Amino acid sequence: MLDYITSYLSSNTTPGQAGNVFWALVYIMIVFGGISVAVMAMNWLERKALAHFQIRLGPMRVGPHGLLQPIADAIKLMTKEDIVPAEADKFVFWIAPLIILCASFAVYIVVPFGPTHAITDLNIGILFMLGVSSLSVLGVVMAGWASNSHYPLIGALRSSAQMVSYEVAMGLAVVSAIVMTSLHGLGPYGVGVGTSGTGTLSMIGIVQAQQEQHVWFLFKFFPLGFIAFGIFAIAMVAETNRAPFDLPEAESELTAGFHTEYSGLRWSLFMLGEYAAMIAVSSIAVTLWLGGWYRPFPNTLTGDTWDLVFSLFPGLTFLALAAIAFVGVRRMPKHPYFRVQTIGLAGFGAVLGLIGLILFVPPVRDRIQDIYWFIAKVAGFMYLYIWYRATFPRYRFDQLMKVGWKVLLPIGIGVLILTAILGVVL
Amino acid sequence: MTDRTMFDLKPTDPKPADDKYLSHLELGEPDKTFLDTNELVINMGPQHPATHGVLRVILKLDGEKVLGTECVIGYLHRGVEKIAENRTYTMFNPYVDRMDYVAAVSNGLGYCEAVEKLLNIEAPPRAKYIRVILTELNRLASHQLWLGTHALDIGAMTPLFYTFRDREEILKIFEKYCGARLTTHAFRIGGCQYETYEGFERDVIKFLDFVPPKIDEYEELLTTNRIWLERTKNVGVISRADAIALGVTGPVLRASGVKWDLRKAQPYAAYSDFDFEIPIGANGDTYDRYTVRMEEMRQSLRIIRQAVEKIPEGPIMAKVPKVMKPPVGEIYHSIEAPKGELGYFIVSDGSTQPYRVRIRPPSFVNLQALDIMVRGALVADVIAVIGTLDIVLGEVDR
Amino acid sequence: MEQTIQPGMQPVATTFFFYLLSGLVLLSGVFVITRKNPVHSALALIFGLLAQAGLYLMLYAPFVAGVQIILYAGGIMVLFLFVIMLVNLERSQREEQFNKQWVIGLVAAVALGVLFVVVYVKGKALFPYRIAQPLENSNTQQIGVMLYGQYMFAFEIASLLLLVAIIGAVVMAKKRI
Amino acid sequence: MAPIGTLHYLVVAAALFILGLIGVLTRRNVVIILMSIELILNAVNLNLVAFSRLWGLHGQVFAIFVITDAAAEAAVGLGILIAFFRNKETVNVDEVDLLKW
Repeated sequence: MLDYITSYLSSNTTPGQAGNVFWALVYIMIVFGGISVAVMAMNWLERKALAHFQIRLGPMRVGPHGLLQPIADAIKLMTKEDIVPAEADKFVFWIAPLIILCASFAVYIVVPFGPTHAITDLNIGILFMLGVSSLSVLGVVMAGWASNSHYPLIGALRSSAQMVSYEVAMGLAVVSAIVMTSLHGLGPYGVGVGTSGTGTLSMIGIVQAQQEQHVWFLFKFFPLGFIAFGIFAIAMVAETNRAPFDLPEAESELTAGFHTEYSGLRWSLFMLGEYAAMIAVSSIAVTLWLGGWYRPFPNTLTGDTWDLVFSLFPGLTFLALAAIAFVGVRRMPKHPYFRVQTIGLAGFGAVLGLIGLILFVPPVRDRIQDIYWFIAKVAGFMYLYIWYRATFPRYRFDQLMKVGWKVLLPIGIGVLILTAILGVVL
Repeated sequence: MTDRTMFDLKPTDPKPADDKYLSHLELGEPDKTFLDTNELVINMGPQHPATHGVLRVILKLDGEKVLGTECVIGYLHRGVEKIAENRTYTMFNPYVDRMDYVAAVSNGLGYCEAVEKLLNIEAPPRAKYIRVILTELNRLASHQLWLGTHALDIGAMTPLFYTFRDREEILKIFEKYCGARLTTHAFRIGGCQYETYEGFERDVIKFLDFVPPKIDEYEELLTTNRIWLERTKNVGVISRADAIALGVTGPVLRASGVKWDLRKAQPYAAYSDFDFEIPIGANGDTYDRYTVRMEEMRQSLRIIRQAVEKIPEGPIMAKVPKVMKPPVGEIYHSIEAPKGELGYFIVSDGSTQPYRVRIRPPSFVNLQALDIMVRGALVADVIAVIGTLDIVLGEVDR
Repeated sequence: MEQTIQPGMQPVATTFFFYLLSGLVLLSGVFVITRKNPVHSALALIFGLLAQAGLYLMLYAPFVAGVQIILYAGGIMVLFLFVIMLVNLERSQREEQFNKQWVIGLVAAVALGVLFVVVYVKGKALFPYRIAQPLENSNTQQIGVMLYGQYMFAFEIASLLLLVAIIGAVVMAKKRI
Repeated sequence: MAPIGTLHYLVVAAALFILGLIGVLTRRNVVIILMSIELILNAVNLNLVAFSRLWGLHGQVFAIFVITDAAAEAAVGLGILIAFFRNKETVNVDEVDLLKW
């Protein structure tokens, strides 16, 4: 048994591929726990960042700088009364949030945080991701229908139309990236069929293809890769129902859209699903166009020195966060009332600093590299989501459809055709 | 979900007698639609985040398309006009502040001037100038609040906080001047009760220098934003003729291209002394109303600056009898409130209390235009149009 | 073929998952045809189709499984919407759900079932317990090569079929074109 | 328990096919009949994929074609359904008793 556990450590594949159930379960727990924590952190960060965009302070009361706010919210939501409308279809009403949650969490099975840091590497990776993430629309429609109320129904119908339409543009953008994987420098995933020129759908394979072609697909066939990425970046915002495409839950029109009738824990499941889906689609974008887990310039800035420099980033990031926390401690009012908060913030900073120091230890440093760069890239997208939300007004429904079908779709087809032509010609 | 609810109405069905609201709806034969399924009748409000208070709009929808609307008002009715009949002229003055609570100063100005006209007295010039300054500041505050909520309705969250930040400066001046921020009760019949405080001019000038960059900031966020343009251009269009026919006033009328502003047309207070433009729009759509109001903010600043520079010295209160007993008669006096023409029709029977007060609130009249503006538009446009009409339910319901 | 590359995913607890998934498939099939509320039928259908995607994965056909998920998510979505739009639930709850020939239908179906069983029992030799293990790692690539090689013509015909279906659906559904 | 072979899958497919058949023959609601047809097509797919384990990938390719076909069929079927619903306000098959309207 112990052998079974330790034998995986020396392998260089994902636990799913190695067929190691124990490590696969461990990875699943780590990833799902990590995502849950990330959603909570995102919750706090969004409220703080949005507040600062809007010259407010955001949560300040629960814990130093509101750090404990997500936990307080979670407790509040869990203890809140769970109202089921009398005329609702109880079973469908009950199961809808679960479907959304499952759909958005199942996607992480194939997200590659590193060459071996994924639960598994499916041969149909990206197809699986798109398919499973699109299942969440079912939950939305079911929630809207089961509430047996007008606003949720309109929200659900809007949402389904929106998600189905933007999936098309999204799919085209993804296909143009997949076409790029097939072009040259075939890795282990490209060969083996006897015919060269087949690409890969595997998430790990896509990242490796970028490594072998020495370019992020964002910059490949400039500006084609860039346009495809742009289409995806727009479509993914629409796909996750975030501003400026947040029509299904357009607050000012439909009160809260499909989850108007939900409350308490079930409502929090919707939120959990939404944020998890945001992180998931950002992971797709990072994997397909931004070189996945690779650090910037893995091919030009080579050598031990550069490796060392880049491997210091994770630790430095945490030290910087710790420094910010300590600046916050300095700026805390010197008043007995704030003593607990000051100590708490100092402790938090100390923990961050400690993590930062641990990340400098060479074995940890080398193992954490991939994950760090992946998460850093995803975090950039998360910031963009908040930025959009603070900046843009909301589209109207017909305009949204117009953008999806009349702008993104033709451009997507054009980019796909041009990519294929360039791939053959070059 | 195609179940019949009490609001579902098919065009061929006999109208249910018990539904007194829908029976007014004269929608005619709706267009035959894609599926010819039942129309959806939904109830927007009175507890809805975007109806600016307690407006209830019954929407008859074909999918997302609006076939007709019916406004149901009165949820905030406090009987202001009836109260007036049991109060003396002075006692009624604070009540008018509670109508358009975001532009309380304008309400007070209109009422005071109306009663002054009835009593045949005139406020001294200094009082008139103070009135102009405060009213224009109030117009600015009202427009800022409108902009924030309107943008929020359309989905842009951020301008709300910017406008509230800057509106705060105005409210501070009000607070310093008369002690209240919202329901100011700033003016009295015959002038002003309070002399300006020490440093009033300085505060106002400081504000005048402070706010133009802020207005540019709002415009930066919205005016050229593509989504904002798409959401507001050609939305809620009301033609010049329709606007005049419906009695729409204020920025809504001016955006349709009618150069009608009571400050120029029949100058009251000290407005004839100042030099300012009346911005007008061309298409009468939501975007024009937006630009008109933005420009009005700048013009207000211009007026305030002139007023502060030219403010005369002198008394602030005319000679007013202790017990006001206006001669028998009636008077109609209207001013250009931020939202449009605010008129007071007062009938006096010679006693200390008015025999009848009728108020013509701009929001109430402008709200009539909602149906014309949103027919055939989408649900989201209803929100945008309610926002752009800049209604205050306290004033609609009185 | 390429045994040198990677061993491929080894399924675990095959028997358990087979019975679980096929049980789900059949149970949801029963729900689809017996539920009074069509929304519940559609819901059951989704679960059945997803479980079937699981069965495809067990049969080393990941690409078909992926296509199943991605297409049916959208397809059933549409069914859902149609149910919501077209079916008056209150009325349909009161209505008779089965038509008058249900006895005949049942008999015919059971007869067919018996036929299947007979064929399977008699023709056991046709279906050996052999498990040829196609390379799961490059399944997608192989299918791609086949689709664009050997089955090129069929592929083009299929795309034409879809085009015809789109036009046909629009022509029939839209009143004024 | 015997190892899971092709026959097991075939039995599941047969059962699914029969369920679909019963649905098509006995239900009145067109939407549910369409769903039953989906069940039948899926039974066929399961057969094809199961066989592809024995005789190469052709079965899987064919399964993909069947899925395409199912999509086309659903689109046209629902189109007819809408045209029908518009005239009769019902989706029950046994009320389709006119050849023209």
